[in-house]
Amino acid sequence: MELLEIVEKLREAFPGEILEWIEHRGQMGVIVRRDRILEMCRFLHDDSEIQMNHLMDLCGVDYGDRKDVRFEVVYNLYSIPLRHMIRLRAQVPEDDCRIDSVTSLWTGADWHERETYDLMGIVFEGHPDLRRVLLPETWEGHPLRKDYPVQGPEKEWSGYEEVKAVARRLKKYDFYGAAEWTDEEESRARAGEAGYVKE
Amino acid sequence: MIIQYKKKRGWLGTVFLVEILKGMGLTLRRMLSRSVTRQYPEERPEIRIGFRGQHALARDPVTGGSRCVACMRCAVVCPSRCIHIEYKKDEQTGVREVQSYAIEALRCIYCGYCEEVCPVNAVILTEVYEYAAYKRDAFYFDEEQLLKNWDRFIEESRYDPTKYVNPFWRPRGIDERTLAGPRRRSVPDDWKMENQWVGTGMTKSRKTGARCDVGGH
Amino acid sequence: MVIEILLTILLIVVVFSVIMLHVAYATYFERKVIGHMQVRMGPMRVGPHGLLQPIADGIKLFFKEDVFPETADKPTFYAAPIICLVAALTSIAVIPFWEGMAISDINIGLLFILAMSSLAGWGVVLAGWASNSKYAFLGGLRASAQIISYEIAMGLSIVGVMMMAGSLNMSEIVKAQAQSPFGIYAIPQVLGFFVFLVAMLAETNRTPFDMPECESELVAGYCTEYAGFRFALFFLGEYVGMIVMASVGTICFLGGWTGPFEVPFFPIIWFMLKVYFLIFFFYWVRATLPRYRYDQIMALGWKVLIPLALGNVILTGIMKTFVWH
Amino acid sequence: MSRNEERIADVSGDALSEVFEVQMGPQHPATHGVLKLNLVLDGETVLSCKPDVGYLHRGIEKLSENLTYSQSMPLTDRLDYMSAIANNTGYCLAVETLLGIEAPLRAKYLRTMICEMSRIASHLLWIATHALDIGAMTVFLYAFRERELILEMFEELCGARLTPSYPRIGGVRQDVTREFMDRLEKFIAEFPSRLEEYETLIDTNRIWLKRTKGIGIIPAEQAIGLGLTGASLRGSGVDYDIRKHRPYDAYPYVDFEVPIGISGDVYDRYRCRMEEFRQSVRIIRQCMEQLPPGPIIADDAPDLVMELKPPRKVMAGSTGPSPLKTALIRLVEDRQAYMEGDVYVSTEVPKGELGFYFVSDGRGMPYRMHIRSPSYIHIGALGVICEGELVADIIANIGSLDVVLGECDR
Repeated sequence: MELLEIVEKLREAFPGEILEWIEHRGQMGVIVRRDRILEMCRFLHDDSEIQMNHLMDLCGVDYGDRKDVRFEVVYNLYSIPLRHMIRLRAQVPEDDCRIDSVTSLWTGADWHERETYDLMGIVFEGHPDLRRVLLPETWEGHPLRKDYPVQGPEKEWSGYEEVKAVARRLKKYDFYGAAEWTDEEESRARAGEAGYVKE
Repeated sequence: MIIQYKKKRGWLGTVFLVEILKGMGLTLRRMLSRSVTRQYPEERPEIRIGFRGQHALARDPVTGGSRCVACMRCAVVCPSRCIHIEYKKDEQTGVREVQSYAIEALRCIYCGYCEEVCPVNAVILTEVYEYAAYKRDAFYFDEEQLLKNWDRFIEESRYDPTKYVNPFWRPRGIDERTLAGPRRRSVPDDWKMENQWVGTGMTKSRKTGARCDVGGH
Repeated sequence: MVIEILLTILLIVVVFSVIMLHVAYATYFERKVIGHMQVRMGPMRVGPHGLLQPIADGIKLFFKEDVFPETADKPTFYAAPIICLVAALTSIAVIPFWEGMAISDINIGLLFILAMSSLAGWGVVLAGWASNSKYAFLGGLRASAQIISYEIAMGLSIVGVMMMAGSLNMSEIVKAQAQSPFGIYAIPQVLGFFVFLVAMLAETNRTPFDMPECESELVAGYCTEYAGFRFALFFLGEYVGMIVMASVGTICFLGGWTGPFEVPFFPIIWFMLKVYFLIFFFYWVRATLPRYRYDQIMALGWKVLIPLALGNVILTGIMKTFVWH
Repeated sequence: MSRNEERIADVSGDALSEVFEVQMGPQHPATHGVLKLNLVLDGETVLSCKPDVGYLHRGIEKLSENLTYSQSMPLTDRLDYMSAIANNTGYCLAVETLLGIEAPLRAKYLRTMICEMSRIASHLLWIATHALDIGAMTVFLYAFRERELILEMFEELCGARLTPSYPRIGGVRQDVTREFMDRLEKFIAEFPSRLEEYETLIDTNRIWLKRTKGIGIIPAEQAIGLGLTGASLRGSGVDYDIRKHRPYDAYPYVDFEVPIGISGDVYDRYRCRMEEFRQSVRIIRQCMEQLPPGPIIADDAPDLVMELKPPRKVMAGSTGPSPLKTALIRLVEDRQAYMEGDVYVSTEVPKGELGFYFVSDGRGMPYRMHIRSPSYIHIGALGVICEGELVADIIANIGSLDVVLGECDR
């Protein structure tokens, strides 16, 4: 099926949802509203003439200077039996940074969406297990946003206190040089012990 | 193409453990054959020309210093930004003079971009691969150390420093004009595009090119 | 009386040191054999062709820090490796290396060895339990199940030999083998020998039955938490166990110290050759075969080996009654 | 009810069973790097398996937003370090598509040839570790014997063994030498007999069959849904190979077949990869025969020191080019060097489908680069596959999916 025909079909099925379509280097990118993205994906997935059964890629893009639609969630879809690909670009505004999850269509979208949430901070509604995946649970911020600096001020890792408290408790093994701590450090570790160490 | 399974073993094979005995036969045969490992410190690996090892600045036989002209191309192209150059510009002539040239070897990812873009064949990744040290400071190569590295490379490899051409300075098979730079060494003959290896399936017959003899290797 | 006791102690000391030397060089032998099977050289650095490697290993292990997990059960944790090693070493006492040369040539030698190898399993189970670590625990559980099942298979596989020899005394078994073809029981008892070989691998936790330590799943199984000296005890126990099993195989199936001709001044030579051949077999199998899964080992033991061994017993009985009597 | 569900129901209905948790990894001999699996076990049965990744996250996507297109290329070596050249090629193809450049024919053939070599190198490491995990130790060293030959050839070709950075945007770095081609010819003549050695040791071995047949079955529909690609998908019987579906480089000119599995278990995935070895040898042989004369880099390929056009607008908070760079910016007036727009280009690397999604704002740096790495998706699928199987099967499954954590964590 020709790429333009797919866009045409999509436009017929979802009038008013499609904002623009761009063909670049032989690839079709369709910019859509985010509200009915799940239905749109289901349409593309189930339609017998389109059959986009392979979600190649799902990622977020941060257009830092566009406040109204700062983010885009990009779905690269491919049909293994019919061999055509199309790209959906769903616009997500900054102040309401959420979009429907497509895990019900492609199980593999699970980890794609977790990654996008982790690095870009876009919330996928209906996702079964939306946790951070590449970064630690305690990480602050979403690094792939444009306002997240490549290099920032050096700062102590928040879990360090906990490690030191454990080291303090296991002083006889002295992994962290705890035997040579100053009084102040010791008292801090003691204070931390009650709060940090879970027995 | 649907994959083919190997033939299912029969009851005789099952009873007499044929496939296991075959495997054991193979390991026994291999035990009696020569081993392929290299006893490293005694047996040295053969390092091929163009290996990306320790950094050096080529020593100019005329001046005794480096050939660097502080064009900054290497510092700009470096993906890990490990090359630090300071220079002073002469206001009248516009000639730059290198004040300091330093490479942080621990940040380097050995991509070889710096030597590839150098217009005067100054910076080079040599074939020296043993340069462990006890202190991190030892891997901050300043200009003097880089020149020493070059001396070590020349001494260990016994190349003729006046004839040596690194394949990264002048990649094989690339058109001469795409790599303009008046002070670059010319390419050895069989690195030229006309002497490239061509498959037998093509109409053009295979050309024979003499092996490039670089220095006294 | 006193002199007798002193002589026995001297004999024990001599045998102990010789066995320990053999154990040390069994590790060297293993690394060399497997190395060459894998087209590499094995140890080459310590001494000419790495000949001093076992000694270097020993020194390293004995001087390493003794790490003790905080939550482990202390007395059991300390006892487990000692049980393993002692059980394996005690078995040596009843093995006749050549005619009349055994520390104690008791009448129930075979039974004693089977008992002792079960005891070694106890050490492994205790180690897994005492470590209070999940991998070690899994390893210990696997070990208990595996060693118990294969104990049965091994016992049954030797029953045929006992029936043919009419004795449990090791020396008697060797002497009884003179009547069979080539002076070995491996030919009339081929089925038993096969079951014995497989059970021998399983009993000493060697590949493809190294479930209790299985490094790709359980890191190091029951000895995950052990380090230094205590690990070395397990290690020694395992290799002494291999030597014991190889000796039992040699005595029961390969004719013990007898050979095609007599070797003057060094009668132990045939025994050693046969034992080393079986040890080489251990290594050879390790270099060739992948590892079974835990439940598959159980299935193999209960569904294949035990019926086979039972069949062998029945067959031997029939043959003994009607053909060989 | 599927087989796995049955097993779970089997054990969870047992009143005497006691569930316990095991954290397998990140330091574990069989997790191929720093993969951590949070397992809930009942005895030896896996009730749930939750992979935890990110221990090797280096932020390559963020880094590349501050590097020029050619500077990011050596970073892609560090994705799947088992087959670095395949990643480089995928990256270069994506940038070429974005910039509208086409590599010359000779460069295409060279890339195809070297990519297939790296496929062999990567698969060798796969068979080595897969067999080692299942306990066949010797295959590991036999495979490394051959891998060493390939790495030595890479060293001859471009001076590095593991991280070659050989392709360039618009071509390749340097031409092949006569010695290289002679060695390669010798290698591909000998390699099939070496493959048979591995197969003698494991292929029909009853223990190997027991450990792999019927383990980790992924039905075709589920495999597509999970997003599996490469041999892991083809083992389930889905004919999806990017080299055939969207041919790139010299793949349209060479003749090869794509092995497809039947039942989708560990053994079928293993057979598929073993067949791919043979197909790779076939492709290399054809490339060597057909290698045309000509230039190895396109005339309009960008220089390594890329000209940076000034950004449309410096984003708030982004660091932008360094002052040093702005000093060196030279405007390209005659040619719109870097198109604005976005492309997604994927290639068939040994592990599966490696895709690069670029958004360009017209500068010499990507505005956004996203790497779709196959290992990441495969590890995501691991939890689904392992549920209800035994602990030992997890190891077989990890091996059969062929994951590498450098690529997963990026």
